[in-house]
Amino acid sequence: MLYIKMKKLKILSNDMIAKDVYEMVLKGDFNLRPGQFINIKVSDYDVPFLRRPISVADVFEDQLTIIYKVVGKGTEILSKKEVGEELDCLLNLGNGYDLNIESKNIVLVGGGVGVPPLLYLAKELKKLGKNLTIVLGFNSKEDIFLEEEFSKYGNVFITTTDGTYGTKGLVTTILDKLEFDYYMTCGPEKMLLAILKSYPTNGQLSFEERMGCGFGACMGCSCKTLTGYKRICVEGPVMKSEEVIYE
Amino acid sequence: MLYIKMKKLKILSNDMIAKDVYEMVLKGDFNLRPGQFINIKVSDYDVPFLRRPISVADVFEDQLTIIYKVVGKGTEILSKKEVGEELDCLLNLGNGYDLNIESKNIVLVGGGVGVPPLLYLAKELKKLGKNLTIVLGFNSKEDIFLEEEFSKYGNVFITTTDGTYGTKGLVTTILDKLEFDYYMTCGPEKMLLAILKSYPTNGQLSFEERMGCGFGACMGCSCKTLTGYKRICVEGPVMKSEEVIYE
Amino acid sequence: MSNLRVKLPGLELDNPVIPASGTYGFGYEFAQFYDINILGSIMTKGTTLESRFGNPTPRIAEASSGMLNSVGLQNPGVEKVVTEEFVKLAKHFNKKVIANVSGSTIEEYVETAKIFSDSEIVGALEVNISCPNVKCGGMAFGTSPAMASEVTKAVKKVSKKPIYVKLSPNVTDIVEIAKAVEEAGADAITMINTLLGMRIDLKTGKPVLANKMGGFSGPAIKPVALRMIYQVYEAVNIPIIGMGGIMDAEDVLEFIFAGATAVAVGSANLIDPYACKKIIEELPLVMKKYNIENLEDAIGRAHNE
Amino acid sequence: MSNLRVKLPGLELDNPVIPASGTYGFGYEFAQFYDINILGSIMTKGTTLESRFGNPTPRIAEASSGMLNSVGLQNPGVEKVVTEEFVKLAKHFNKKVIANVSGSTIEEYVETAKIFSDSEIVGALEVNISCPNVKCGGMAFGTSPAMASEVTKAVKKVSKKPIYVKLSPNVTDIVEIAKAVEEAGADAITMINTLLGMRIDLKTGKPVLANKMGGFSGPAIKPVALRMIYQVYEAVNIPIIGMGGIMDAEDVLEFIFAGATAVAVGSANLIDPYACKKIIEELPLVMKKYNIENLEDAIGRAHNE
Ligand SMILES: Cc1cc2nc3c(=O)[nH]c(=O)nc-3n(C[C@H](O)[C@H](O)[C@H](O)COP(=O)(O)OP(=O)(O)OC[C@H]3O[C@@H](n4cnc5c(N)ncnc54)[C@H](O)[C@@H]3O)c2cc1C
Ligand SMILES: Cc1cc2nc3c(=O)[nH]c(=O)nc-3n(C[C@H](O)[C@H](O)[C@H](O)COP(=O)(O)OP(=O)(O)OC[C@H]3O[C@@H](n4cnc5c(N)ncnc54)[C@H](O)[C@@H]3O)c2cc1C
Ligand SMILES: Cc1cc2nc3c(=O)[nH]c(=O)nc-3n(C[C@H](O)[C@H](O)[C@H](O)COP(=O)(O)O)c2cc1C
Ligand SMILES: Cc1cc2nc3c(=O)[nH]c(=O)nc-3n(C[C@H](O)[C@H](O)[C@H](O)COP(=O)(O)O)c2cc1C
Ligand code: FES
Ligand code: FES
Repeated sequence: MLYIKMKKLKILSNDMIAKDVYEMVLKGDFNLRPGQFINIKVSDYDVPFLRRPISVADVFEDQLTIIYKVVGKGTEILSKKEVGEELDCLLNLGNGYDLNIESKNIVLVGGGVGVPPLLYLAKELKKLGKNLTIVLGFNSKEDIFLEEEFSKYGNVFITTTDGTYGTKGLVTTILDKLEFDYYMTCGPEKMLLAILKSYPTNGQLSFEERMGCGFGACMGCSCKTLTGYKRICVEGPVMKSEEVIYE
Repeated sequence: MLYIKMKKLKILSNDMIAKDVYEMVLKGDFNLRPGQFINIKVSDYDVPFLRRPISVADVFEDQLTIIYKVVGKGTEILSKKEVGEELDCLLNLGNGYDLNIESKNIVLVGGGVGVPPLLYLAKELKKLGKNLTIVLGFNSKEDIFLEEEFSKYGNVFITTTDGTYGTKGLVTTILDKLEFDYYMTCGPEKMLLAILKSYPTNGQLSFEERMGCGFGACMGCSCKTLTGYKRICVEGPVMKSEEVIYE
Repeated sequence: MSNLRVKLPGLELDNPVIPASGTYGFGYEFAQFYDINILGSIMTKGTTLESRFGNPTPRIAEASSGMLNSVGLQNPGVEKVVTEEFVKLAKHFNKKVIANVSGSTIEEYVETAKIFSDSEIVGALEVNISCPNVKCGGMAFGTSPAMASEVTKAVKKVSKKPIYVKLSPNVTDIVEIAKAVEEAGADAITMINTLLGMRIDLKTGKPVLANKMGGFSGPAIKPVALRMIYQVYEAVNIPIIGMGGIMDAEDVLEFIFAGATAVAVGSANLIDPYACKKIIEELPLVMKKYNIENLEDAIGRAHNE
Repeated sequence: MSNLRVKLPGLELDNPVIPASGTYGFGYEFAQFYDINILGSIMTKGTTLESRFGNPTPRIAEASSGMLNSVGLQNPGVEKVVTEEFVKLAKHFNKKVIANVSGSTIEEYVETAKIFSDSEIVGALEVNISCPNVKCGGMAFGTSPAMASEVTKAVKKVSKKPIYVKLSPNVTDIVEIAKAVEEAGADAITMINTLLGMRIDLKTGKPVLANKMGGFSGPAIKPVALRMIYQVYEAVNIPIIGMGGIMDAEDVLEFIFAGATAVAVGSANLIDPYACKKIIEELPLVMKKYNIENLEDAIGRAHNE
């Protein structure tokens, strides 16, 4: 944990890439692993009070990409930030995915705004010589993003709930037809639990929780696991499928 | 009262003109009389919560000048606003000075950040053919502003508390040596009351009070006068010397 | 089309938005900003039997996401309110108002209520047993179930109009007070009045307010208001008019979900004279966003299992 | 040179700034950000006799200028705190801590206090009779003078260290409670704990917190904290450690003026892990700005005539 940093990062770009979804590139130096997140103070005032946790979508040299969906006041303020402004960030938070795995054939499963962290993950896994299949689930055609970027790293399957693009249905519709040794996933809790139910072992799942601090101080994000109490922000957000308690 | 407006005004300039004192020029259309004020929301958030009342220092065509001193968080935020930004303002507040007076020889007395509203007042009184003498009091040399601008309209006397410029002492030091028929003044309450004590008639004094709304809704700024209860923000800020209760 | 209508004892409102007492004067001054007939109703400035100046100034202080006031019921007395202020208001407003009744003694509440309840424009009385800014009476009545009950009974006996009792949040157990006033005959509850707060001026080393303490309002108090409304909704059967920090239409919905039948907007009017108008205009859009057709169906939604 | 030293029963502090219980874990995790020996002391996470997981998640909600939590005293139990957490902390911190004691029954408070008061690193106990997030006990003790007195007496009897009693702001009359704990033997008072609040999620129509209600903290509650400290300062003779919304050094001074001898910084640590460090560094500058040489001289300044 000795690597958490608080820094002001300059905004290099901030553009809409799908309905209500923005991609922001930040400049700085960091030491981020796939699956980690940053915690952003979106205003200089006491409103909004808390920071906003957003996963790292990609890192390239001194550039950090995040992809976020506007769902409330905090992300709305973020979407209006202009290039050149500085953003107050807590960096290098969370455990990130464990890349030290033996399996060769890995499927990455993302749902909605759980998709972004898988991009950086895909890049790093590819470097390690893994074979990747990528399954991305969205609500509708207009919500889709990153399809092309992922195609660099493996076969991409897209599902939409309303069937306006790709396969109609949920990610599990595809998943059940694929062969793989190991999975890594990020997305809404319902999706994670559905996957866990079918695949209780050989996976890593990234969870979300409402956070107070994001760095372990407040116990706001605790969860029970088979290996004890864990804080999503420190011992998570990524959990091994074997330790998650299915509720 | 039917002329109060809420508008976003564009900032044309915002420069420091003395120690901690800023001059800001705003663009818009308005209908402001000398002694009136505007009430500014300095942030888009609920912090700072209340608007900040600032007097009109000058109006020229579609440009409005305010001069303010940084004394706390609100004015500090204001001082950091950049040219081109828009400012949410309630306009045309307060009664303003009554210019419909017979006296010819008028002295204007300003203290500290009570000085600015007298500039617009001087301009308008000059138009009406009055003879003006201007007495401005500051703490120290570094606090002085507008001296040159006022000299267009009459003889200017400056006092400083510490004697670093002009006459050492308070505005009353000068005032007692001048001949005049009528006075108009704005400044700290102590100064106003000192003047009132020596000159209980033939004057107009502009008062400050902590305000909730600035347009008459909250009763936050009430004061007792010899002619009944008045709201500084509607029936004031300017009071006739004859109606003020000396406490 | 979304349906914004809600019913209160003695009043049917076109929409649930009412300016809160003390933040809207006697209403007519806001007619310069917009047509005030768009409002659900108006809660008029706290009124006492005799004219009052209120407390010395400074009466206003600021806080993070809120403000403090110690105005202390400045008003011209109930007679003048009825014969002058309400007459001016009636020129701009053709609905019924909710007249806020205050006092230092039970007799004063009773006398004031009598006069108000004879006034044509008054649809209901709001009995303010929670003003933190008056020495005797005021909040004291609102912090003891016995006294709250006594005032309520006394006013109920003389009033020809429904009475809404306004509760103070400065209590250990709001439910106990709410039940007491319901049992004593209150037709509705309005809540919350301001929290008792204080700010100190570092320059002078003294409290900012001349009166030292004052009533704390604005978005900062919203979580306390919501919690108390939620608690009271589960304990009483009379409707609640909710308030405390409402700034926009989403806030209105949050109060309705907590259990409010209608809402009052206070401090927001002071920052933005158009606040109520904006909220009324946004409300149908926000209802749409959350799939609500009839606002009445959403009352107390947060209590559903 | 400004003098920041202040005295509390059993503790002499280099400066008045203490991280508040529950917002600083057991302290050692902040050692990655700065040398935590700069702190006046540390109030450690609320501890119970047995290990607790606390409440279900979501445990955090947001509000204007503040936050709500319903963590509910997650902690590994007093034995483990003493033998593991304090050992880790002692590697980074060479001052005494103030150990926060919680419980559901008087016996639990007593047993926990006993164990803590034998621990070398503990300089004083903070008896938390005000946690809004536990079903039985917790806040209930802090809302009745009789129960507050009873807990205080029981803990005082067994503790070898001074005891500071932490008051709940969710009461009608804070002075009454403060006097009761003073009389029962409290060596100091710490206040305020969180206000009980609630937020509702419009999307789900349910309270944001799984536990429905939670403790409301942050700058939004500052005026309530200041008011209560001001009131209690006039009524008791034991020192007060003030807290509730402190974000910067000017806030610290405001609490000292209101009557606090030392202060605790809570939610600010969660937004900015360097908050305490920044405040400690700014404090001498702010003291200079307001012409204060000895911080002790400024305690209660707002009460001077
Ligand atoms: C570890 C982690 C990584 C995340 N990564 C991403 C990402 O890469 N892209 C993305 O779009 N979103 C991501 N989220 C979700 C994102 O944090 C929320 O959408 C965001 O905080 C909402 O803020 P808001 O002010 O717009 O919404 P509001 O609803 O106004 O927020 C109110 C409060 O609720 C919290 N909150 C609301 N929704 C969530 C949520 N889903 N999860 C956690 N807290 C929430 C906010 O942080 C805030 O404290 C992540 C969340 C976590 C915990
Ligand atoms: C009618 C009127 C006209 C004014 N004109 C000018 C002007 O032309 N130039 C100028 O520099 N100042 C003027 N002031 C004073 C100015 O409003 C305050 O200096 C300013 O509000 C301070 O805000 P702050 O956030 O920087 O200070 P803070 O101390 O942080 O403000 C906290 C609160 O106190 C109020 N407040 C603080 N000081 C004063 C004060 N002296 N008078 C009224 N409210 C105060 C603020 O509005 C705010 O609500 C005027 C005040 C009034 C009432
Ligand atoms: C300036 C001011 C004056 C008030 N005067 C009264 C009053 O006379 N009678 C009353 O019942 N409530 C009064 N209140 C309380 C409000 O009606 C309302 O209950 C409270 O402000 C909470 O709502 P808000 O947060 O939206 O302001 C006053 C509030 C303010 C800010
Ligand atoms: C996340 C969180 C956890 C808390 N846990 C405790 C606790 O365990 N024991 C306790 O006495 N107070 C606890 N508190 C209350 C704080 O110590 C403090 O009294 C309160 O938050 C007000 O200060 P603030 O506004 O600076 O946060 C907690 C507060 C927060 C925000
Ligand atoms: S969010 Fe504070 S411990 Fe995880
Ligand atoms: S400031 Fe509200 S009435 Fe004057």
